[in-house]
Amino acid sequence: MSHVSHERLTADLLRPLEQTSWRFYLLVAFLGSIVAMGLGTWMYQMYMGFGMTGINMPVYWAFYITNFVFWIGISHAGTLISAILRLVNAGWRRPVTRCAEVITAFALMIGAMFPIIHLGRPWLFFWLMPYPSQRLIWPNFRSPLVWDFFAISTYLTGSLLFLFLPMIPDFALIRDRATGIRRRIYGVLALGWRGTTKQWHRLETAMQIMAIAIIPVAVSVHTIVSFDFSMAPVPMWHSTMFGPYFVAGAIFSGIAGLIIAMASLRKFLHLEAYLHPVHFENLGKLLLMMSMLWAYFIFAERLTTWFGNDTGEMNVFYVTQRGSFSPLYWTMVVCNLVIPFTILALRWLRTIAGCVVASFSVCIGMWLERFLIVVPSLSHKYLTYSWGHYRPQPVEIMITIATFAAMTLLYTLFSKFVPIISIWELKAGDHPSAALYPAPMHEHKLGETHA
Amino acid sequence: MAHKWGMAIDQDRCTGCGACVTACHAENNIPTVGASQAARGRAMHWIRVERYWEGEFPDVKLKFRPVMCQQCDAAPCEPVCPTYASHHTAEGLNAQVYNRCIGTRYCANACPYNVRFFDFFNPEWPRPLDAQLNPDVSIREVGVMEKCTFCVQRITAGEIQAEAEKRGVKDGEIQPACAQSCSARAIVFGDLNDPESAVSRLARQERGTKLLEELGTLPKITYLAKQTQA
Amino acid sequence: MDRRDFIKLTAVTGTSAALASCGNPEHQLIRFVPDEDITPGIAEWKPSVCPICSAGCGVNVRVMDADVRTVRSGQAGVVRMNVAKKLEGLPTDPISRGGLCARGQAAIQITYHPDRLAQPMKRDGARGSGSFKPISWDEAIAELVSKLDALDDRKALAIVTRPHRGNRDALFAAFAQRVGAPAPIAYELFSDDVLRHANAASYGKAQLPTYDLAKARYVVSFGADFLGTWGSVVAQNAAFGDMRQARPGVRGKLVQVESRMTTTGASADEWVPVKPGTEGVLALALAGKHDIADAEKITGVPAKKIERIAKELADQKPAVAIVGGPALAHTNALFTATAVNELNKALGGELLGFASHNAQLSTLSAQPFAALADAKLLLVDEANPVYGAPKAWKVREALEKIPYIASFSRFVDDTTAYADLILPDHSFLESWTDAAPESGSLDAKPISAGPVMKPIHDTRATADVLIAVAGKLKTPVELPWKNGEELAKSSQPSTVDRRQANPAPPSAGRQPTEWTDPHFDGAASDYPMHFLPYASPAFGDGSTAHLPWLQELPDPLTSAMWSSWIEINPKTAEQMGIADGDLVDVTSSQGTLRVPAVVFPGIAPDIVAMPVGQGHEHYTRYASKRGANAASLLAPVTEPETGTLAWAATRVKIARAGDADGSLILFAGEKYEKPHDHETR
Amino acid sequence: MRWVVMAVALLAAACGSQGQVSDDVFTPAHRTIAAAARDYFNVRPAAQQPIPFPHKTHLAKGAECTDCHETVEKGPIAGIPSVKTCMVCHSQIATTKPLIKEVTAYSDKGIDIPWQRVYGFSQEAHVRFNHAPHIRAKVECATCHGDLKQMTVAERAVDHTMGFCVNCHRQKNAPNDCLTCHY
Repeated sequence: MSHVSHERLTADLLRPLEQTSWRFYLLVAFLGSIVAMGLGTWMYQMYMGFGMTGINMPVYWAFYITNFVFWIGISHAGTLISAILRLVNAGWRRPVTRCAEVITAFALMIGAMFPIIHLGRPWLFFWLMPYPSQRLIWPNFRSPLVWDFFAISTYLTGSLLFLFLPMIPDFALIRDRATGIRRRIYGVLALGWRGTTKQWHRLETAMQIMAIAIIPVAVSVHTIVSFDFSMAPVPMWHSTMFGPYFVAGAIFSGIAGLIIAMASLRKFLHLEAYLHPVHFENLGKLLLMMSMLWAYFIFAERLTTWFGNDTGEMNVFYVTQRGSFSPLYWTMVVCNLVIPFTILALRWLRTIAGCVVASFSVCIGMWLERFLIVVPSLSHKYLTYSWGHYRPQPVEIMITIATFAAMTLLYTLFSKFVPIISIWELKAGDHPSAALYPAPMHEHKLGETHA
Repeated sequence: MAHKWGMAIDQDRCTGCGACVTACHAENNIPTVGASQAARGRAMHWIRVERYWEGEFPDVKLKFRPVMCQQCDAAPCEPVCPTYASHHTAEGLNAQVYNRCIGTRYCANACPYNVRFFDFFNPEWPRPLDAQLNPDVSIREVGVMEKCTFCVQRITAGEIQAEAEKRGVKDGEIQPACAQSCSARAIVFGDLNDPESAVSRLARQERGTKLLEELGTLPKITYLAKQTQA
Repeated sequence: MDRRDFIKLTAVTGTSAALASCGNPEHQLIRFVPDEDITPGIAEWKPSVCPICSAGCGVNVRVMDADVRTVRSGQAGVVRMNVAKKLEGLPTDPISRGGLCARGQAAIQITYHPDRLAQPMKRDGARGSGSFKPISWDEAIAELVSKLDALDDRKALAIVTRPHRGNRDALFAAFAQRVGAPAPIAYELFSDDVLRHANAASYGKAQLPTYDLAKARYVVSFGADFLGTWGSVVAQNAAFGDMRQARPGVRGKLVQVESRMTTTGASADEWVPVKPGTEGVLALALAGKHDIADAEKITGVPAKKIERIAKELADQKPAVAIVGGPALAHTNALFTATAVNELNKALGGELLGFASHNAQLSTLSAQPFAALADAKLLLVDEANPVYGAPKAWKVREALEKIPYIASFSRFVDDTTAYADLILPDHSFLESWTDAAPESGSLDAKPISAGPVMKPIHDTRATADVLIAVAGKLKTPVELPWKNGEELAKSSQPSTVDRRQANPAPPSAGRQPTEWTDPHFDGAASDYPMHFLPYASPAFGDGSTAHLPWLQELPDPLTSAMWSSWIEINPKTAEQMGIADGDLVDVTSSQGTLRVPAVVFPGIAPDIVAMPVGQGHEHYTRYASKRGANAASLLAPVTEPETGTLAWAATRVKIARAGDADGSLILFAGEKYEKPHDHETR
Repeated sequence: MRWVVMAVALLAAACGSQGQVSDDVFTPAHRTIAAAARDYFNVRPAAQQPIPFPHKTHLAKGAECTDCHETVEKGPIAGIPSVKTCMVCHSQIATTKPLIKEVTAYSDKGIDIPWQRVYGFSQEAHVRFNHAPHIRAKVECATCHGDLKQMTVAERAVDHTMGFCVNCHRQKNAPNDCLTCHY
């Protein structure tokens, strides 16, 4: 069975760092301008007034909060998945983990922007942080929004660490190959890595700890995000299942995001030799499982609402099920269940292309799901006289688009400056530190071409 | 003894005339947002007179219900505010502190009564309309949440006056603009801690109900149901 | 005015009005020394009189200091002055008893209206264009005087006013009389003169009655929206509240008989829809003076119901019947009014009385504005006939022909737009004012009040202007009063019985209690629907449409703001495929209006109703060219004997004209409290 | 990171060309970016008085604060005296002094002296301060306004921060709820 030599491996994976094509600059320029437009739009919104959005009485949360939940959801791709895969030591994870963890870091940063963008007075956002002032006022620790603040900052720190640790040996590798300023920068990042056994030990231990620590954090983060809704006595919000429902949804959309990211890496960075159909197939199976889990949750939610027949909740139920929101609702069902299920349940469709199609559909579906959680409930609260409706306005749409551009931009830049696949982990099999691993059941060897 | 300001609204007296709405605008510097904003669901009425149709022609009935901030004792808007801009005072009012508000609008989502209003733009008064503005009430700027305050400026003024005269506040001495303006006397305001106050007596009537009582928000406004008579 | 017309910084907000040197122009303007003693931040309360309707509520004005832009000797600056801040009912006033309606409270915006005329104006554009240029008071008065002197025959001087405004009526009547002009034409769209005539016949009092509702156990109201727009609303609301809940164990019952549900109908215990114009028959039937079976045929009210109500009326004394509004806007109005008076007599009528107030009747003529045809000079005061009179009366055309028109209006409205000269009046808060309440309370007395604040513009009290003009004529004429203060204080009641001006006493010949069919304009075949215009709760006859608070005040029944609309029965709407907001063409013999529809459960399938108040050509930035004018559809049908306009006697046809265009702005989201109750599960 | 975003936002906003809000309209919006930034960072230039009013001199001559700031006991606002108040005395006293001549000139023109406020809260602070109760509570003027006996032109001797108010309210156990001042 064929085997990629370490030299070729290193060369392949460092190629993006060492040579730059005009396409790269073009892409960065394009994405950069969109992101710039997004920032400009936000400033315009601050300048003219929050009324530039489509927000109104009583729909006080809409696009921005939808995006917030969506991106925090996407962020669960990485850390959680890679952490789990690390702990169960699934060998096929190795080329996957880093792409995943990067998604987490960036998606979190973008998601965390939205609570600020959606503020009426963003320039005072720092009042969410506890800091001593002569006013002797602290944030209201009873408020889920303050919980969000802590949860997200913790998760961000954690996932950045979790991302950074396994990069150290690779930084060292680049350092050793590079010269001049690059050498110095990567030198700093490599934190004086020499690859001594002691250092390997420390690294592995640290990663084990982080892997274990990050999972409860990840779970708690999206649970707390769900608390933003379930803590308010709003019909169809005030639900005990929102925690697990949101976490499941997060992982669901997370995996979808990961698949899309990996596919594009594979294509644009020519990593066919490292990201194999089997990776997509495995992730596809995960996605299928999550899709069914999601379906279970939405079914449970809808059934209990309908059975409970509470007037307030039924108003929202009807408006989503067959009222003005029903087109969006059924699109969501199709995107989140029908399409991914049919594609992923059939082996002959569970190809890379198939997985990507399914993933795109899931991303759309999950965005809609968040929108359908936020808006219909707010526009149809208890007193029917005060019902309202919501139409997104250009500023919101522009800023939403910009965040997707931002994600792609950050990802592009990252893969430009850091090997997007962990070189040393691929080599790990033959690495001195391999002893540290329990023997994997079926280690899928590099270069093996899978049917 | 600390006051506990409360209100009773007699739906059997209310004729839906809307005097209270205008009175509130006049007293509390509530801006008129104009047709284009009103069309986008941004008209500000701290108090609104809800009307609900019942039945079909010719057996039609109609119900009026003035709704403003219910000044709940277990207010959903309070715990969710990250900055304490919305909080409970010693006298049981749901305070909305504009200068502390950063505009998360979470309070408005949590409020089951939809009585909280957001300043989507800076308000504008073509001169000299601004000469009418009440100097005892803040002019709220863009990005903050606002709502019925039970005319806290009148409450404060009344309490300061009473204190200056070294006496307690008399029942009926303090009246929010809506109660004052109501010619049918459908709105009665007073101290719920004083069992003999007009509002306490009304609140004890068997016609009395609380709006969305089942949500356990413990509103301080009692609605006296419209009586029916064949 | 869309707020996005302005570029505004909101990245960080809050003007430091309190702080100097914050770049706020407030501080670049010079400050004039105030002419009055000011205690900043302390409120004073001063009495005044509400000018909005003829009810004449006494109001309590909160006066406090504020900075006001002004110009002194050509220099722009600010001056701190004591200004009105809020209007409340005057607790000691027998009518308002401390309460005040929405329109009354919004009246304060008249004073501070951004489009209020700040000085005399002279026309500098085409008539009706509404373009004027400022001139000085001396020029203005001189010009009017010269025009008056130029008249070879004073009979060619016409005066158009609004009736029932206390001494202001006396002022214009006296002016007309002393300069030898015909008596002023006092016109209002929603006139109660039929009732005054009927009362003159039934009670010898040509006056609106005062109902002691607080004592009533049973009230039947025929068309009168006495809790919303008809009569002394504030007083009637107060009395109604007491009738309902002020007496332990006793709760008065209200039965509302009308064709379209009003706020009064909404507050009633029983709502009885009738065929338009047949209220009188029902009244007679209830009085036992008309065969009930026949009454059922005519009115469409089930005989059983009539019997029951008649019985309840007999049992639950004291009871009273009220009539007004659309019930008295038909060709058989005098019959209806008299019939209800008969019913009241049958009921004992101890709850019906008349305030100590002399009768006044408006012009009686099937064509009140006929006189304008040969007028050479016209004075207009607080009347807006171009807006409020049926097209067929050709007021607009008449105005175009009159060589010279002077108006005392504070705003450029539809009629004032035709004026050559505008002599803007003070606002009621800036001048002496008075009222002679005709009804509402038996202890109502004529009241007057002085100015509560100094004028903020270069305006003048119309009384002073008229007195000055009269004195400056070639052959000076003296009015009974030296100035506006004397006029307001003058005890001589506002009782110009204009019947001698235009004699047409209610004919005693025909027995007015005989049932006569109402006549409608437009054949039922071409115009299948009854058209029911009604006084808007916010704008009345349209005179307060320029006040932003009232424009944004949700209509009590439809929750509409900033809009005009037509109300259609749900079944009819369904048949025609009309939903809320869809555009509808409403066509009468007089023309067509395109208005958004409101599907309205409280109206009969063969009736459409439309509020009067919007649709002004000119009426400040808030009301100009907004919505449609219901009055423009009215046919010139009048009650034959009193000559008052039968404004509910027009038939129309309606057709769906298009999808919603956003011109209907509703505050409410839903009509029903439990919209899904009909869901079967 | 968020700080950076904010800084960028403010900067960019500050660079943007700034149309003035029409002066025919009263609005709490800042008229200029600069004003907005000053308010945000609580920068308050010291008041520049048209005439160096010598509090010292007047107090030395035995005048009381309340002689000129006469409404302070009655109501919420102490009030900057109108030139009328000055003329009560200075129509006779020291009429020949150059500064008094300036004052007289203002009075003759019927124009008030454009005093600039030394104290006062920004609109965004939403403070509803009432002097009278504080006077009744025997709070010395100097507690909040410094010892004017030592000042000619009044300067902001005491910074009226919320901390300053709250501390005093705590010590005197006066009401400390937000609604005491903010509504």
